[in-house]
Amino acid sequence: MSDPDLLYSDVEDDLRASVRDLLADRCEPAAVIAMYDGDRSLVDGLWKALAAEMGLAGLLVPEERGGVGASAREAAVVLEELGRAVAPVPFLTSAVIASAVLLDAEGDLLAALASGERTAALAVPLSTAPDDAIPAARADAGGRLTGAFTSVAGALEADVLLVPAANGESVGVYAVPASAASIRPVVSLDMTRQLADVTVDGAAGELVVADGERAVRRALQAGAALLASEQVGVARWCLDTTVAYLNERRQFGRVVGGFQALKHRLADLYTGVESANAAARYAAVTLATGDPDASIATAVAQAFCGDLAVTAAEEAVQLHGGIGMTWEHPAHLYLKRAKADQLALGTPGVHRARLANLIDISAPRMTAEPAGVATAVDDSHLTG
Amino acid sequence: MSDPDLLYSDVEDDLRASVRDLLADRCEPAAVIAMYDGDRSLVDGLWKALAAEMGLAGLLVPEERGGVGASAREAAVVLEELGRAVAPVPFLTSAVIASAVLLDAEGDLLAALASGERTAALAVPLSTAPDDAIPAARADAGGRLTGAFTSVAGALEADVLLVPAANGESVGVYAVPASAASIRPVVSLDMTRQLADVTVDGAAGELVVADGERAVRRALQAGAALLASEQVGVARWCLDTTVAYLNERRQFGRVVGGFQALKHRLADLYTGVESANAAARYAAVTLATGDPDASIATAVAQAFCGDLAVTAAEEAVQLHGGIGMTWEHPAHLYLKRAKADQLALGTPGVHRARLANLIDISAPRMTAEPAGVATAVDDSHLTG
Amino acid sequence: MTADETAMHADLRRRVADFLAAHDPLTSDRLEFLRARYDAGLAWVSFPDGHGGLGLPRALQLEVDQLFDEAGAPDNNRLANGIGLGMAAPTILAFGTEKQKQRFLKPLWTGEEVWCQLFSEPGAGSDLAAMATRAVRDGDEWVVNGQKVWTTGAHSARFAILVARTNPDVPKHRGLSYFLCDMTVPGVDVRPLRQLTGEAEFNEVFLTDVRIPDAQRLGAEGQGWEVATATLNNERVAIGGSAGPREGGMVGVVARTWREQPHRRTPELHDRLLRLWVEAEVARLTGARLRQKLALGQPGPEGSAMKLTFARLNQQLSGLELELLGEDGLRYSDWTMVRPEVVDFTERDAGYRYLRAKGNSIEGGTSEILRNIVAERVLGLPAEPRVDKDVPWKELRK
Amino acid sequence: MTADETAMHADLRRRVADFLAAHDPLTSDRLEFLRARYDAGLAWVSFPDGHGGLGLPRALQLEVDQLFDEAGAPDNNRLANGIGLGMAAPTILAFGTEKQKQRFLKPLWTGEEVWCQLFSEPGAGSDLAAMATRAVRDGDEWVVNGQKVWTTGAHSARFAILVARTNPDVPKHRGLSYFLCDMTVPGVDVRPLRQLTGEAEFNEVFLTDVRIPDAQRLGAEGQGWEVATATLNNERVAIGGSAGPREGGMVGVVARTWREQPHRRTPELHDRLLRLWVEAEVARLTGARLRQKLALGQPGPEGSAMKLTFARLNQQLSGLELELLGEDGLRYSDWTMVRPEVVDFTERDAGYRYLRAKGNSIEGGTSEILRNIVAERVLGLPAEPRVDKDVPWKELRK
Repeated sequence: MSDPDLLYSDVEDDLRASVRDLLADRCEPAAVIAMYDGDRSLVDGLWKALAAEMGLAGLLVPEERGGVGASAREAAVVLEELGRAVAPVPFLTSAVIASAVLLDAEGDLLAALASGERTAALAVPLSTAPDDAIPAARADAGGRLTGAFTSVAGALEADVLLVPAANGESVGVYAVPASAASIRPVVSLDMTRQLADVTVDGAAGELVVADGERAVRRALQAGAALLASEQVGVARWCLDTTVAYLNERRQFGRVVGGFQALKHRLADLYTGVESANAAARYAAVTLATGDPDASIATAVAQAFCGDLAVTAAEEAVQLHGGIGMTWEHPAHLYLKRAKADQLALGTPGVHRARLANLIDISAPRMTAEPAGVATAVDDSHLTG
Repeated sequence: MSDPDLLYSDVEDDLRASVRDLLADRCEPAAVIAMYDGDRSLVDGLWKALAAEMGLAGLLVPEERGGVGASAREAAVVLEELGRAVAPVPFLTSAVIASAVLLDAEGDLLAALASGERTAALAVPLSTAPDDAIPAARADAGGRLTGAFTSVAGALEADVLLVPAANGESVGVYAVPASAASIRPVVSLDMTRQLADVTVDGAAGELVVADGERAVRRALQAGAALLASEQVGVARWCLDTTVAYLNERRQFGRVVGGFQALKHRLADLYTGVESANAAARYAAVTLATGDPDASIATAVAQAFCGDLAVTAAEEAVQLHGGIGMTWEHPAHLYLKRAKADQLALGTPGVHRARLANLIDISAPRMTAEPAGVATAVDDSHLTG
Repeated sequence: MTADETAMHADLRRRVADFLAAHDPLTSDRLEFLRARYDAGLAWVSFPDGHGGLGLPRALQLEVDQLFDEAGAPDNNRLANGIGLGMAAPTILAFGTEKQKQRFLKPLWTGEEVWCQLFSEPGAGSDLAAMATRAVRDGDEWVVNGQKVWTTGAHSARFAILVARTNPDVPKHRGLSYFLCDMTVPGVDVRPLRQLTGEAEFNEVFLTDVRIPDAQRLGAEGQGWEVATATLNNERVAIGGSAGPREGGMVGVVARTWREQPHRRTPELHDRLLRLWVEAEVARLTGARLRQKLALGQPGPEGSAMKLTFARLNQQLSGLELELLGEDGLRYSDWTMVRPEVVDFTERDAGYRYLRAKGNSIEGGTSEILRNIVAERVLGLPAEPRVDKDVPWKELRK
Repeated sequence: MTADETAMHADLRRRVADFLAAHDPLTSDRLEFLRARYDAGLAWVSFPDGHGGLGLPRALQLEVDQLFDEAGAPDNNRLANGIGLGMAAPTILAFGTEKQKQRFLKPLWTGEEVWCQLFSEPGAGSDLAAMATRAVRDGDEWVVNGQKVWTTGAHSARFAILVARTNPDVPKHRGLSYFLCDMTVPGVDVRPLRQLTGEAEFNEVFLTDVRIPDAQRLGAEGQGWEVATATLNNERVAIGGSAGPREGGMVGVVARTWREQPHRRTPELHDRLLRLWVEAEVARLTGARLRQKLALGQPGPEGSAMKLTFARLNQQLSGLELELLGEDGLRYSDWTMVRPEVVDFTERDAGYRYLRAKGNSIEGGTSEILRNIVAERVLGLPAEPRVDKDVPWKELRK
């Protein structure tokens, strides 16, 4: 078969089941909702169980660097489950993005991340797309960093920050202990991935990647490719939960899910979720195999899955009726995550614009057409 | 009441009833369908009845110029009915557009159009938007014209062509007898407004408007404003006919119109048609009163009604099922008219782009953002 | 305008002028001014003489309100008492006894008594007629038990319009009655109902052995559904009928951001914003046209179509706004639970707007129910097969 | 791939190589070659031995076809006989007697006998089971009367799969039987059915006292609905299951226009095209994933979802193409009534594509019916209330 395998292997199914079981036990909706009121007590224990006990922190790290040596295929499965539970853990920020930054780095920080002993975050705004300008601090000759970064995801959970900083001609990535930086929590649309504003003011950093721009872009690209699987997980929870609710809720003496207009919307949503699943799977597979098609696959997946997850969450809220608008019902967790994910690592519109260059569907040239008079003489018509 | 009156007056209701009655009698679907096989025998008699007998050709022409001296409000009502019947008459091209070109012209051509004695067409492609470059022939010193114009609407029904032509510095509009031009019928998507390619090769033209560009743009603007009412008529036929059919057709032992998914789609379509009606009405009213808001009103109406009529026709075909795909059923006439109308006088996208300038929602500047590294130093954060 | 109409306008303007001459809006006591305006028939001009009105066409109300506003007349608590003014008052007028009208309409209009609505229940949302709150007759009183939800302003309301089941042995639509319920009596327990925005704009209301005098029943026993339907029709007209200035509401907010923050613009967002701008402008015109129809006395279920559009546009615009804001769209103002008095989208941050707008297609009739209404009552398509129509309520599967 | 699978592949490749060595595809007589290929079990490899196959997994078919295509083997009339190959053959295999399989499968596969389908009727479209065409037993024959529509290729077909009502006294699904109908016998009148494109791609077929031997009944008397359902499931897999190369089909046509005619580009059309490009690519991947599932023996109604997407994309892309073409979109190629042998969107003008694509959401199951199927069979939502399920067909209101 020449097509890449877009299904799940038995090993992946097992991984999914383990993650799902753990989340069912230890990541209850009420505890997640409490995060919006500032109670973050859920996070540490849950992340420890996933990262260290289950070994997920090292999933993408090669065995020789202390990791599990699995691939983006497996990481995608984990992200589907984390999305499905809106789990508030720094898997994407530390185990995917920060680890990808460090992939070519010397030193043992990557191994510490892989073991779950330490957790890192890349200090860029969550909204940064892979092709965007990368914000950077200034590094002086002694490796002391000065700069400010807004809306950084994973910083609250991190004990080490990966800070891009300009040192003379290039931009390196520096490791800075979280304790040496000012990390101010931000009231976030998605409190299950709460942001922080990060300032370093002369903090000592260790240069861990010399060619920082390349490493950061690669990491954001990997993050974008795998974020699509999180979005699929979010969307699938929304679909499944809504179908289950509508199969139970009765109005007008009938099961609400039997009303045809709702059935048709759910059929369309199912079609969308299945489509997103295929798109996200392809992005993960191309990332796993180093396929040159990964750039297109990632842009396609982000362009599609970002909107689809929002649609799924919006439909879930709407089709639950009033109950879906309440604080007690978990639907809003998914709406907020889906909307924040849509803005994360580049909006779908940004990814479509990136795609345009990759597939030779170029934008129009923006010459303001002079509204004037054109001479309509076609000499070929004038022979008769 | 400060809002302009968007309803229909009693006089307008009477006008509508007369036009509708005449069309019901003399514009049967089978005869309209026959036009696609080249049988245009319907056109002349029908246009004569409408233009001369009912006096519609002179609706927009002031009384002192030989017309009825009604306004765009009444012309809009006529166009709603013509759209509703996909009537193959040159009302839009002659009584609206050509008449608007001639509004400031000397001579008695306008009066001849108003009486229905003559019928004219402006020689520009039907797709020309009011701000587009206007194609023009070349006029020599003796008023002999040379040039070619493609996809001209109304030329087949016209006995006089209004030809924009460059004469030295400006562009004038010249009247040319149809018999002096080569008018080649074009197989058109909408054969009920069949296009023609027009060539003049040294034909003698009479200069009727010196400032041609201004007159042509004003005429295209009036045409665009009133085309919206035709689109409303098309859409309303589609809605009404589909509702009637679905209230009759039975499948699965039930009236098909009782299936909720279809009910909801028709409710949305009703909402769209009512909206289009308001938009088209406002465009007509602002045109009728010379309101400075007419430019915005026209762009809004075209941006909305062009797509809405297509949606209505597409829904009509779909919801009629197989029968809507057949040549015998008139639904396809409306699909073809709606799609052609969407491309006529500027697509909805073109009108949105025009609108952007009118309402100060400017396009982004198209500087390719350099994907590089930005220094993220915010000194205001560094005081702590 | 006919000669009669012109005379009517002139007469009304004169009455307002006379009233303002006699009651200086800037120096009079607020309540005294409002009570006097009510007594002068200049409150609701379409209401009958003696009940705040003059029996004039509804279309004249706008003009009167404008004249008073321009003169700086005091406000009758319009925003906080929307349910009272928009829904309770016309229902009391239509179905109330003379005594009820005398007792309730005046303090309602002046804003002294704010009203709320006790209709929806957890098990009776779209299927409102399925409500389970019971009212049992006990002499001259009714004893009410049940739970209501989605009650705006219940914590500050003095009275409520309430529908409860008085006869469970007949089909669901026929066993309901409509009451005017004092919110200060024992057994009324109002609890905030927190929403996805973090705020508690609504309440749950638990009713435990609440006693309501039979004199506060509105309409006949068993007529509750009919009365409630009249109330809800007024709600939908209220929600759907307003057509403000161009770029009013959500579209204006997003347009402002677009203009003020050019660095955020992209070609994709540009066309999407233009599309929504066009749709918002068309909705405004459609609303204006609908109001003109209503003024001519052609009311109908068409207001439901407006509400559909309004909800969709608010949702699409607020969703686009977050994409436009990018990084700033990821930040929220405050999740602290508060009980806001007024819902105003334009003064809040974009995240709030996005979340709050989700309610626009649920509150006051879900968009799904409104599409049914348009399809059945405007287009004449068949109703859904009703399996519960002739079954006694108590036998229905809940 | 397991060791067994590897061996199976190797064996199959060897068989093909041996066959090609024995029958030079470039010099052999076309029909002889095809018949020999059938006899060698290399026609449908998943069919049983003796019926053109080897009883192998369906997933291997693609590989065999590729090997033959690469070798330049003659075509078995694949395009013109789509209904025969995709729908009639698997149904005959599943429900036919040994005699029927022997008689019909081989000439069907070689393309000597082309098939068409006589299912839909003017009064039985989405509600196919309501069909009214009657078949009355007369000795060893059935006498058939009725009208069928939407028949592709009826004018060139040798046989038809036909469903007709054999018992009007039982509910509609239970009174149907399935026949193999010779299209050359007296009483079969095929008339072109012209479509909105101007062409007559389909036919109406009028059946007047057409006699069909009982030996050409497929499945039991009264089992027609079950057999027809099997046929239609094959159709939906056939329509929805294909996933060609990137930019295959309609999206490739529009992308080419975009690239070749830069003066037509606008920012608005740019983003719309990119959206549709993304959706088309995602649909391609979804189709590939579905095929992988099917190859693993997880078939199901999911193909319906693919067909929904395919229809929508074709319609949106062809609509956008006309807007992109502007003036040229107003021109059409030819309205002359012809009877095309093959429907190929990409080789035609844009107006044809736009109009023809409207049929994609109607033919082979309307998008509305497909949404029902997805909702009920994939998501497990309740079926529509069925008022006609237990009523004898003859008593139904038509």
